[in-house]
Amino acid sequence: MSDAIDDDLRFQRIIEATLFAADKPLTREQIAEFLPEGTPVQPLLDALAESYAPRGINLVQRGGKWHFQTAADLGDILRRDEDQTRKLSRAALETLAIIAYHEPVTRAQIEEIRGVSISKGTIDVLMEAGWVRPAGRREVPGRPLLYATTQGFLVHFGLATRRDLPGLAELKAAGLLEPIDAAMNQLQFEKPPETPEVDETDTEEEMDDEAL
Amino acid sequence: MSDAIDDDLRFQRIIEATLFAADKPLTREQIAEFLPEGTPVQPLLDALAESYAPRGINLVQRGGKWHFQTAADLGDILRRDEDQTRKLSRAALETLAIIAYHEPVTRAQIEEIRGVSISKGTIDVLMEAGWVRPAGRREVPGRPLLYATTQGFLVHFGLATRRDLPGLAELKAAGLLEPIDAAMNQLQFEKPPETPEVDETDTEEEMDDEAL
Amino acid sequence: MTEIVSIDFNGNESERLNLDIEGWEGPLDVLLHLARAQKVDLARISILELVEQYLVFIADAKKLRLELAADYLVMAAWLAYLKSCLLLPKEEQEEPSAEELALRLQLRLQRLDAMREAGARLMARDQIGRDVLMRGAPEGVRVVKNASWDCELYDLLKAYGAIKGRQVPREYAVRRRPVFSLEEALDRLESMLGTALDWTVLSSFLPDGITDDDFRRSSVASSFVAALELTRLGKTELSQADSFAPLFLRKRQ
Repeated sequence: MSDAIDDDLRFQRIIEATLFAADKPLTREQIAEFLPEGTPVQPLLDALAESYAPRGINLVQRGGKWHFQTAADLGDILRRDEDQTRKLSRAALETLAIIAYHEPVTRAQIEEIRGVSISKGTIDVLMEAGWVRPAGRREVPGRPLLYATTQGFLVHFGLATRRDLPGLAELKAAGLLEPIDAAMNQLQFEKPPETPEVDETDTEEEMDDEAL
Repeated sequence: MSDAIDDDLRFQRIIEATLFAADKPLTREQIAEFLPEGTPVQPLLDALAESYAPRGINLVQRGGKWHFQTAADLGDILRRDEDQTRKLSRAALETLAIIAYHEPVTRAQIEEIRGVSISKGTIDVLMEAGWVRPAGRREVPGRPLLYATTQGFLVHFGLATRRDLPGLAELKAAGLLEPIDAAMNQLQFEKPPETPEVDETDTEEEMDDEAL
Repeated sequence: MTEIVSIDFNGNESERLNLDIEGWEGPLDVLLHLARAQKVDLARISILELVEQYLVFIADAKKLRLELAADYLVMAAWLAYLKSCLLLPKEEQEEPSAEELALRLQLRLQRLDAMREAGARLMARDQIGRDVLMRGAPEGVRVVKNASWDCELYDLLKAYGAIKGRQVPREYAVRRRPVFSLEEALDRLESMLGTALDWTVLSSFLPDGITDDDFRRSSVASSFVAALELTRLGKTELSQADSFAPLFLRKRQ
């Protein structure tokens, strides 16, 4: 008798681990594949569902498939943010890197280093993320705005100071300097630098790759 | 009294739901944001971890962050694909071990221990895996970049803190983590150290196992 | 070169070691392997025996006409030196003593061994994705506002590396450094040799009134090469009493 209870516990453990790690709901048959042949799965699932019922995680069955989900009554507390793990667009990432390494820089300087023009939206995204700030103006004709990184940037990237950024030689040693060929291939997907200062018209391509 | 118990259960439900739904490990502070202000989170986490310990899913702490994972003893049953984890080259594995046990270290120190120079890709591979990060610079001539392990490293290898590195205490006690010059000086303390080799091998921040 | 080399260390068939030269990670790796073959605690290995084994390894590899990387040969030379020092009576040894050098080598081997062991133990742990699995399909929760961008330092560095890597090669204007060309040196030497009859020190052929250090270095180098060239052509003779002694030059008699 106590052996049977031991077995039940062991099988329940396997079932909960399986469902936890699965990337989609599983049918009873799929679950059975992780258990010794002939194990009656249904009673185990029922018992497991019952034991999880009062908890913050529930085991539920929908359309013949089983999965774990957070308890429905906690939904409000756990309200999730749809665009929570947005990736930075390549344009934004490169712009951020250039600002970090060359700050303070003007937009024209960034474009010169990148070799591609950047849209206004790109810097806006970085400012919104709290990583880049305007840092005065350069005293040359036109008095262009300068950009620099923020304290939040250092915190996010775990840097004590900007001087902690690896230098070119170190990037090279770490294998991070891409050879020109590979990089050129990528570059072909981007627009060639157009006549500068046409803010309004160069936005589409840069803007749409920041969404997931 | 029974109110307090109710509260504890309610908070535990929230914590388990939060950690369950989270797509990466969370710090105590991040968890606290889902609870009423001033709720003592640590005892709740400890109780929850204890209640999950015998189950197929465990609540664990790695480098100050918490997450759920499947129980290690079920690994054989749950393992699906033959070789999901990339195999590290011997050079990369040794480099990782040296960084983990000596951190923070410079590239030169790694090469000194291994007796060969590190090829370009080695540290890159470890950084890409998310196990190694640049960790400031050593304030000696040339200001070489330092490398250290990440929280992701602790997660991957199931270490609560760096102190849990296998054999760390014995290696330390045996002096095997000390630079050779220091060890030589100790071994020959009957002979006064004539050329006082100034080894700037700092050990201050090596046990820094706080989360990033 | 994937050839497997079979080397017999102890003249004993059962102790045969198969060595694949390409598989080694440098001389220290070979030494550690040999040291472990002594089957004692690394703290008690016989360095003399180890040196002997390494030298045999190198000699055999050479016999098999394998190309050995320079660092293997450098290590061999150093070990041969260490061996001769170890065999000397203690009072004749120079500082640092042979014992000290041997001890250093031993400590290095212990450290490498410790890290190799540590790496193995690390890999033996329950690893995420292999032994332990994370949640397969997390719903995701709202965590912290500033974590809304998924961007690591690594991404940033890689981006900068990519920018730098693809930059179109620019035209470089190299600042001309003060140089005394080989042609000038040849001309100067040849013309001056006509007047100098006997051995003359090479430095006296240098251009007059040099103030710039770079230019002096360049002049010395060019004049030296010019002297070699003229000697090769049979126009001059060179003489030097000792290493680093002044170099003398004269017209071939």
